[in-house]
Amino acid sequence: MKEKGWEEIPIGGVIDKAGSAAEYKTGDWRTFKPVRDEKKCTHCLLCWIYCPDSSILVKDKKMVGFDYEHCKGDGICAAVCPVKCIRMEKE
Amino acid sequence: MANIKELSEKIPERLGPGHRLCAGCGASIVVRQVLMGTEDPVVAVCSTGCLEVATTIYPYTAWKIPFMHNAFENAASTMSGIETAYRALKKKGKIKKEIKFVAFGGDGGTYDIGLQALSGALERGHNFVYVC
Amino acid sequence: MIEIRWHGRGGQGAKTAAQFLAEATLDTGKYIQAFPEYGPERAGAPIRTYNRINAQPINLHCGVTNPGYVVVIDPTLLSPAVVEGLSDKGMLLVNTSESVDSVRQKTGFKEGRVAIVDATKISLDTLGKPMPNMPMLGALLKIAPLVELDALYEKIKAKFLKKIGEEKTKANIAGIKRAYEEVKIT
Amino acid sequence: MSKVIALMGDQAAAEAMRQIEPDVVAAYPITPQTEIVMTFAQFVADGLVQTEMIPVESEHSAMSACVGAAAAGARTMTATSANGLALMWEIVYIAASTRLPIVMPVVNRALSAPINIHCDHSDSMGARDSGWLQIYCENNQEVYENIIMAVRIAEHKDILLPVMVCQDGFITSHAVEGVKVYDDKQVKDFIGEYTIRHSLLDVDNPVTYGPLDLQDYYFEHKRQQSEAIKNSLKAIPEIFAEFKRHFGVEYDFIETYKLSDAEVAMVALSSTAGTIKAVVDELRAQGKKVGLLKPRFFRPFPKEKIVQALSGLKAVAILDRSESFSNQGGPLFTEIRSALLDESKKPLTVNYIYGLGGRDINTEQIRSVFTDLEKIVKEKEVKDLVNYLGVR
Repeated sequence: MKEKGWEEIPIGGVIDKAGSAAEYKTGDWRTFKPVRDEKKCTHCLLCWIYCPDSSILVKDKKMVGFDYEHCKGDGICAAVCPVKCIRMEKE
Repeated sequence: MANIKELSEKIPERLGPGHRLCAGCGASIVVRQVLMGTEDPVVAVCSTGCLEVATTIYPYTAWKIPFMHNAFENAASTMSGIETAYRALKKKGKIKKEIKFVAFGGDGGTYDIGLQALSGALERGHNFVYVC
Repeated sequence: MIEIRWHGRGGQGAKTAAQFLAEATLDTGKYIQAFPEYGPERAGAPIRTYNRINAQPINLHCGVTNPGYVVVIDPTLLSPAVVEGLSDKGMLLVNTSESVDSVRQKTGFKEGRVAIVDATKISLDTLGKPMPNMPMLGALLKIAPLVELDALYEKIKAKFLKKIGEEKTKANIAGIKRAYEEVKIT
Repeated sequence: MSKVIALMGDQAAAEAMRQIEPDVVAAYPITPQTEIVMTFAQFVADGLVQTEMIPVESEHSAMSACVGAAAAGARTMTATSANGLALMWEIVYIAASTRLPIVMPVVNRALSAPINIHCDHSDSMGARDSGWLQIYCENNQEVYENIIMAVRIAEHKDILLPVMVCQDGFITSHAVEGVKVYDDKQVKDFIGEYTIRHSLLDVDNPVTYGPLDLQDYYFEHKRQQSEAIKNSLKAIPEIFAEFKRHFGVEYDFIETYKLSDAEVAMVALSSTAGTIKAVVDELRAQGKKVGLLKPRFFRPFPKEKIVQALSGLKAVAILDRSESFSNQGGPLFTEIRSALLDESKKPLTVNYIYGLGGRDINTEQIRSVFTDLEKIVKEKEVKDLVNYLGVR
């Protein structure tokens, strides 16, 4: 992103775009990435509630995948999965 | 009380991705889960620390709710001001919504350098949740 | 410009008297100041408070060093220090049961005019307690007719009625009136 | 209808606050500011204002709560003195940098140590680089009027900076003077409603306040602050003009007194300016061409007005009621001297540090400064740049 000049940004250090950090991709911090065996998944959503990077994608109460643009590969999802349907693969 | 599946529908994501906490950091897990505690809109305050600096590196913020960081030792007094402003403006009819308030402090910001501000806020009986 | 210095003890109401004087004279269209000399002193300690009254706006914001009037609310404070800066053209007003000679002797104020009144006795008679400040204000208005007594009474009623009730307000006014009548001027 | 009532400087401040009726006041009492908080708290208790008051446990929390309340969109005020301002320090900067229009009466008092409760300007002068605007008041009338004006100044869209309204501890704060108080409605009409661009309570448009601002943006935010200070020099006269339309009273960044044909002059802030006026009158009656310059604002620093007022004079004594320990004189002196540097018709300038810890400055001392100025004019030379007036 091109850095803006002082006349172009809100005053007082206010950030007026909520959740704008999503534009910053932390996905490239990863050395291991989570991969899910869909068949085994029970959609308990423990992975979702424990993910520190809000990178578990949920639709209609179902786990539908990973946000690889932001997932840092910490492996928490794999660790908390009660049915071990998530494994960490080398990038 | 909702179960996890219900929460995933009822509660909007309040701390989004793209923050720069360490991979696997517990702070953002705690914040996400605490903020799932109400369906009402929430305003959050945070004392200086990892959580604050990693979630709000200008020009980005991971917070999807109104958020303020003031200084290290004053999350409780900052929130006292916000919560009081809310009561004042509600009394005048300028704000109609029911809003909840949560302050996050680290150990230092809470029971070390921030103990006095927290003690004062508790003694005055402001209506907010303080998480350490 | 009239400059007045009040000497009293903390808790005796010197500051209140000076404020009443200022407020009552303000209503006559005059420009006024009333300011105490603050220290860490508490009840019983000697304190000074000041008035400036003028027909023109008062720009001065320094202490009063050459008062035209000195009012001593507590007789035990009498010493040469109370007449410091008071010229022979000025007047010394003292709450005392003693004589003018005794006042002159204790203060060394030989030439100027001295007025005396037993304000402690008056306050004991009227209020039932030694609060000589308001009687001293009455006595001062006799020697320095800055404002009509009735105007002062109105001020006092406005301030006191709610705070201390009708009876005590009337007692204060009676004390002022008596001191106004009883003050002896040389 | 306005009316003249007897008020102490602190009460005049509280009276202005009553009429402004801020949404939130968070304050901690400290001598000699106490009567402001005390009087205003009574107004709250008596139901005369709808203000929500936060009786904080320290000044640090007072300013912290003000920052929170202001960011939440509340019109916010506090008040302090000396050590209280010092304890706020960290958050004083944050309030200005976050661009929150908080108005804070400051009752000037010496900073410890040794501890002293009386007037000097060390407290607010120390905060001169904090990004706050600073107004200095000569008397209780100015205290009252400046606080009312400060609300509009702070909230002006081109400024959005907090404002300190300073008065001299005890000298005016505890002195009763007649103050012309305007009608409540008149004041309310003048200050108007407050709306904030980004409110923390606007949950539908969430914003983040107080982010981590690194090498890539911090400087830009500071540049914005400098611009706001520059803007204030243009925007404040609009408010002066509006104040005059509303109340018939004329204000400016500076006040000059018998200066137009003067040969020498003194420069002083706050109540001392009044005492100097009395001496100027006295010396004028003796045919001496003396005058006074009273800066009303120290931030923004009204450079052009000051230079215009002083250039052409032969010698000027600038009085500082605070030390900056620079060996170059107090803050008022160094800034005015620097402002005059490029002027071709600049006067000789000399500094007097005076009145520290409430030491009375009387007419005799002021006369002595005018005598010194005569000598400087005669000898065309300033022997001692920095002088201490009234010290043993």
